[in-house]
Amino acid sequence: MRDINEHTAGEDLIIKTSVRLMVPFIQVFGLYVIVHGHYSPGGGFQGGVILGASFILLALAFGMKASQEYMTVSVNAVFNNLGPAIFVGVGVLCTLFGGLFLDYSALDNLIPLGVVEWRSFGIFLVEVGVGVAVMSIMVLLYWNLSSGGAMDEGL
Amino acid sequence: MNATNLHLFVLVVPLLAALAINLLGRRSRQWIAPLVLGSLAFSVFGSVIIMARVVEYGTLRYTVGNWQPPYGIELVVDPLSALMMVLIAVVALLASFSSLKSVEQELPGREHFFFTLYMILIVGLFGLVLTGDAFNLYVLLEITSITTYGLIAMGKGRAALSSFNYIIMGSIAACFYLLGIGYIYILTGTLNMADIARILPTLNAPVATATAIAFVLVGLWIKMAFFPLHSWLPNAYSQAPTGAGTLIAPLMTKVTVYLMVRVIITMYTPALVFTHEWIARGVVWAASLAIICGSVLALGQKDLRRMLTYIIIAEVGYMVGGIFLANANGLTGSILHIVNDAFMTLCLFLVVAAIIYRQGSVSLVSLRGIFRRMPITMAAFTLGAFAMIGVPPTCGFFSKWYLILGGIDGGHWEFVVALIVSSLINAVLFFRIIELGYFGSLPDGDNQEHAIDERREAPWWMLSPLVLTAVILIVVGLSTGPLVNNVIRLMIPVGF
Amino acid sequence: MIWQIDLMILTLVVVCALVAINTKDLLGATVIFGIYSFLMCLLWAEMGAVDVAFTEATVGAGVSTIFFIAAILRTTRRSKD
Amino acid sequence: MKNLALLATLVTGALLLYGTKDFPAWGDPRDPASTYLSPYYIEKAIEQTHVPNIVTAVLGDYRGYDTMFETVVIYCAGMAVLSVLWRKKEE
Amino acid sequence: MEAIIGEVVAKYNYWIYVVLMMIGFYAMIGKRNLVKKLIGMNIFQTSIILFFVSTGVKKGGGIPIVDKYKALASNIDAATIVNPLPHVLMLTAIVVGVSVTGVALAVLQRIYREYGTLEEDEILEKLQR
Amino acid sequence: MTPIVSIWPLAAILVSLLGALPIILSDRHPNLRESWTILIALVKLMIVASLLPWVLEGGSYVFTIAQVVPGVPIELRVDALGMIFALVASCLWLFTSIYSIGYMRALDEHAQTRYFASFAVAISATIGIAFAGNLLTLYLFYEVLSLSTYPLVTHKQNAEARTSGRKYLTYILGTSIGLVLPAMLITYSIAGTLDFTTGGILAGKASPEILALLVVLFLFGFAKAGLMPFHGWLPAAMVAPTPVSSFLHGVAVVKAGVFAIFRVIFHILGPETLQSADLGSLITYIASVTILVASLIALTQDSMKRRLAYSTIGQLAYMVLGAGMLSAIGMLGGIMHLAMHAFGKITLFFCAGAIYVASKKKNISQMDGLGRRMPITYLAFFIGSLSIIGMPPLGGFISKWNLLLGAVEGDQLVLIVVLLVSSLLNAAYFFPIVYRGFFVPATDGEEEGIKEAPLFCLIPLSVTALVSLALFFFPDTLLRLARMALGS
Repeated sequence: MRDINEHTAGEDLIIKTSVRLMVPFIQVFGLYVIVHGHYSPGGGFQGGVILGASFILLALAFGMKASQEYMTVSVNAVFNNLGPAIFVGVGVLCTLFGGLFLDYSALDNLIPLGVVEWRSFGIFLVEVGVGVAVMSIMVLLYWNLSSGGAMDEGL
Repeated sequence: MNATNLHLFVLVVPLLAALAINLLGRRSRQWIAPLVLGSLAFSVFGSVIIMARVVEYGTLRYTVGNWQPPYGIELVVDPLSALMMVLIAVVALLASFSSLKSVEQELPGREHFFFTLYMILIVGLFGLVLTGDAFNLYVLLEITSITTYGLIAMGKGRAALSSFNYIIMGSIAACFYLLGIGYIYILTGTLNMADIARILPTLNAPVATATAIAFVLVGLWIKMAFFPLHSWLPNAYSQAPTGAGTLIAPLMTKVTVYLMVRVIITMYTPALVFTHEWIARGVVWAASLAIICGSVLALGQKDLRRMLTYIIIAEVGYMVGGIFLANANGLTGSILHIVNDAFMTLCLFLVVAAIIYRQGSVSLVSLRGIFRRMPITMAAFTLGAFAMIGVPPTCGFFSKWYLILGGIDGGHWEFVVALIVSSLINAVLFFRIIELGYFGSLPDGDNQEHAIDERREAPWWMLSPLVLTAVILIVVGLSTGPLVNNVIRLMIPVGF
Repeated sequence: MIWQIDLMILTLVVVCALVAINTKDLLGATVIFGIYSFLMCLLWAEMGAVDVAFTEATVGAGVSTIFFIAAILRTTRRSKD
Repeated sequence: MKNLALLATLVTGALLLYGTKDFPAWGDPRDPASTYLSPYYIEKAIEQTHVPNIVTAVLGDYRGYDTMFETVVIYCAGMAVLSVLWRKKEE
Repeated sequence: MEAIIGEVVAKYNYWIYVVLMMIGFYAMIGKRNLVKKLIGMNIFQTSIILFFVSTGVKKGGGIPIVDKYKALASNIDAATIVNPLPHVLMLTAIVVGVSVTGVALAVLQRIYREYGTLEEDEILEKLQR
Repeated sequence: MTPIVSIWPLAAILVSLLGALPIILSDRHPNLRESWTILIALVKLMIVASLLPWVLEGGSYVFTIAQVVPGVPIELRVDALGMIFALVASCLWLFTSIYSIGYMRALDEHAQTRYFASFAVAISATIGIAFAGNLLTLYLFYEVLSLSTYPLVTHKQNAEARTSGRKYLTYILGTSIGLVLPAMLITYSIAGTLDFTTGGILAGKASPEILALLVVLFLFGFAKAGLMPFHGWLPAAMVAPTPVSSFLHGVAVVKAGVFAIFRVIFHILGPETLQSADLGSLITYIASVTILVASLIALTQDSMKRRLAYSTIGQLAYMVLGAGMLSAIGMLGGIMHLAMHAFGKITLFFCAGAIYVASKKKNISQMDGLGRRMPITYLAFFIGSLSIIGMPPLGGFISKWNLLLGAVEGDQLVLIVVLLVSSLLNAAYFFPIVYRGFFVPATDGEEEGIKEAPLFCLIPLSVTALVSLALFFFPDTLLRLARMALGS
């Protein structure tokens, strides 16, 4: 059962190299999906999952410790909370500027961009929040599930 | 802060607090208590104001994102949901005092996780009572479920297994609910509850409507552990960490019952749900069975906490039965019992928490002579027990009053008998414990060992909410009249 | 929408579901479940639900399967039914 | 036990199928689901939000409250897993 | 007979969804292996998602992404585009599903740590002892 | 006359309820604690007495505590019937408090604080029952009384006390929840109110079958009245310390049951309604059986307190019998007996306690020759027993005479026989005690050291004996109240 876990560094060069090559592209694609959610399929969730998957791929190929050099546990913790906080924060901000909760058009009072444009931009802001949350949580879930909660060794 | 957004802030503040607890609590435990208590105090304050406003001006409707319903999601604060908000806020605040202490003892190092989940559970409960959208309800139901899974699984030993069973049952429940909503959606094309209530009676689709109602109700019944579907509850509630139990036990089933009331009254309209008299009659029979079985099963338990969980099952029978009596008194009784049972359960679970904090166990054997060691705790326990039995003027009596009256009005004598029998069984259950605690470890009746049991009350941190809850039991009981006239009466649909 | 393809995918989906819950090797079951998710995602894409399909592709067939595999490798592949 | 499960499954399935009796035919553009809310979204979403992907518009704005809680669900899952699997670090 | 066949053909995907739902439901309550229960749960959820997505389908409808400028210039005919609302709902449902799965898998590991097995009957046996 | 809204009825209840607090707080200082007890008893008696004049003039006081159920607030109402009970209870509480001090100290009992505190709560509940303005309020205080007496019954904390406590609760709680509660709700469901109204609230609203059901439910439901077969708790409860037995199980608790039955018959079901449904005989037969059987059992008891307990059961049934006659004179006799029996029986119990304190003897067969050592106690006992039997010139005669008149007036031969036979039986189980005390010489020399009980015990029992005597000569106030209670 544990034979898969016992990979040591340097054994599977092809995987490592290809992962190293792919991960940046995956990440860019993830960002693209988040940002381009307005115009094509995708959005915060999908992009977040893709971003998270890139880190999971790193962890799979190089071990958990290595992946935690790209995103440390404490940074991950901050991201965990930052994501929902962005979403809720945008909502609260709307109420502070005289609108109802999550009524992005109210933010026009903050920076006048135009009511409809603010709606569009508000959706974007919110999607970023979702993306951050989903990415970090997916990584967190993987770390925990694959290490039984210790978050030190991977599969 | 804009006053119209207040009820949203009741929900958002604990949510932000949850995030803050997670972030700051990691660094130092010092942050947790002020954040939890502060945000919940705000919620209590806010919900009381909302309650006052609703009673004065009538139902508040709020459209999130300023999109008119049914296009956007609507939040509806009618007297019933305002009442539930106050209930949740008060119970959560009282429970959190005790939880802070017991979590410190039971789950050192995991306090910030615990309280993050704890606060989000409260947020989810607030959301559930506020929302006027059927799908939003599903999402919030899942929030409360997931947090509850997590909280329960944090317990020791068998807790993980109980939690897993709960996950399976909870998922089935949620899926059933979602299926029912799907059927409703395909028939009406809308998800707004008021809208559904408007459209549904005009449709000519009896079978699909009935299926939808059935699935939503069965989903909720699983969630509230209505009798034949109750098997997950006793293990889950009795093995959860003590701090989680004090919050989950009083609120989860009660809020689910509230949802059932909401679904029946404002989504499906009573006319549709109670079309077939034999169905309502069957549910009342099932409820009577639930009451009797819950009580009898409670008799067989050797642990106070487990015993209480079975009593919860019986109490669910009270409430479901009361609603399906399909008359004004029954419905009033059910809604009143939601409030009363929440406080009664809170009181008893706070007692459990206090005892566990001091002696680690609430098995009946370990309760011998407890009156001498923890007199104040046990005085509160006695009050809670009286409320459960239904001794006036504690609140438990008055909801039972309405329920029995509803049973008499509707000619449901089986329900009346079940209620009375369960009161009697409750009396046996609780006096067994009171007797144990009172007579102590003196099998042969000599009283020489008085001095050995020294007094060891739980810390004030746990004791004061307990005493307060015990007082609330009587206060709520005595204010039944205003409660019914100003709040619950307004919710009884016409034609009842 | 071409109903032949539609029907074929639907049949395959049912077959995958049946195989997934009846495979004795949990790892195998999980992989088949991944295939099931992917077929589902095709189905939805074909029904015009591109966003749902995209999400299912990333979440259901991707991350969810990885979680399953991670958990199974931490525990056991054995299953009696 | 297995028979009971099978029975429950069959009953549920039969009930669900029976319930579809009253449904409009599949894919009918005139069924209530497609004529009540969705035209509003399809016709107004772009005008009101300038987002061509209607799903994103509805997700992020019209039903943004749902989406917020969806994020919270994910967040809860993360925290729940963390707390459930947590063990002391000295292992 | 004709009517029945007509009915079946018109709603065949509801049949499929019910069949999938039954498979999932059976796995959840009938299977003894905990992972199998979870797989069943996921199948159940996807079947519901399939059901919802089906409700949004319009014969000959396009995907709910349109050209912004064309849309602003002239009104879109709602009948040519599939219903986006179920898609939105199901995005949420998928996320909820994966969250529950994640938590369940974590709990599963705790159970394995405790009992060394994932078979329900073996666990119960251990509890008896 | 319109009722006066006044807080004094509530004050009468609260004074002892809140009084329990200083009693608990002065746990460590027995003298202070007992001073509190006496003080509270005095204040309470004064409050109750201050309400008397206005009631005698035909007025009443009301006070609404809380609106709980539509049409049924938690409400206090002081009327003539309630006044009788409240007067008797608060008056006797004072004596009992004094007696308790003597008794408890002489025996050096444990947990005295709990004892006095529970006692205070119990008396509050008793006054609450007396002043209850409707059935719900009465039920409320009835339950409080049941629960607050539980610690008193199980005071000894041994196995016997435990069993008795269990029995006590089973009977009292079981019947009140199982029988009274549904009966009350059925009544409410029919009448829409539970207010005590002269002539009843069910007139013309309920069918005879429902009425019969209600009669049975109420009669047995108020098991504190000890009607057979729900009498078993009373002999069992005699394990309690004697002051408890005397006050609670001679006066407050049992009379609360009878009082509740009175209330139900007079003010809920209504005598006329019952008469027209011909249910009076049902009540009288149940009562008659209880009278005879209880008296016969009393004859066979050797334990002093148990004999008194069975005597109480019999006497309680007299009161129910009076009410069940449904004629003015019979009901008058019932109400009068409630007061007269209270003074007589408490004297007997006080004496039993005094004998126990002085000699540690519980059984009648051991009490030979004690009368010569304790003449005052035995004299008081003699007076009390005469009053219970119904001999002139004692209070009991008045009530029994009225009962007999009622039976004669109603041409109910059976009842006349029952009354006469049971009086003979009463005499048969009381006189031997007195006879043994005075005329049978002590068997051995162990009586040497015995002398009268402490003054704290002796004074109350003498006073109550004298009151029994006095009530024969000055029954006017009571009679007037009783007549007013009957609305004539």
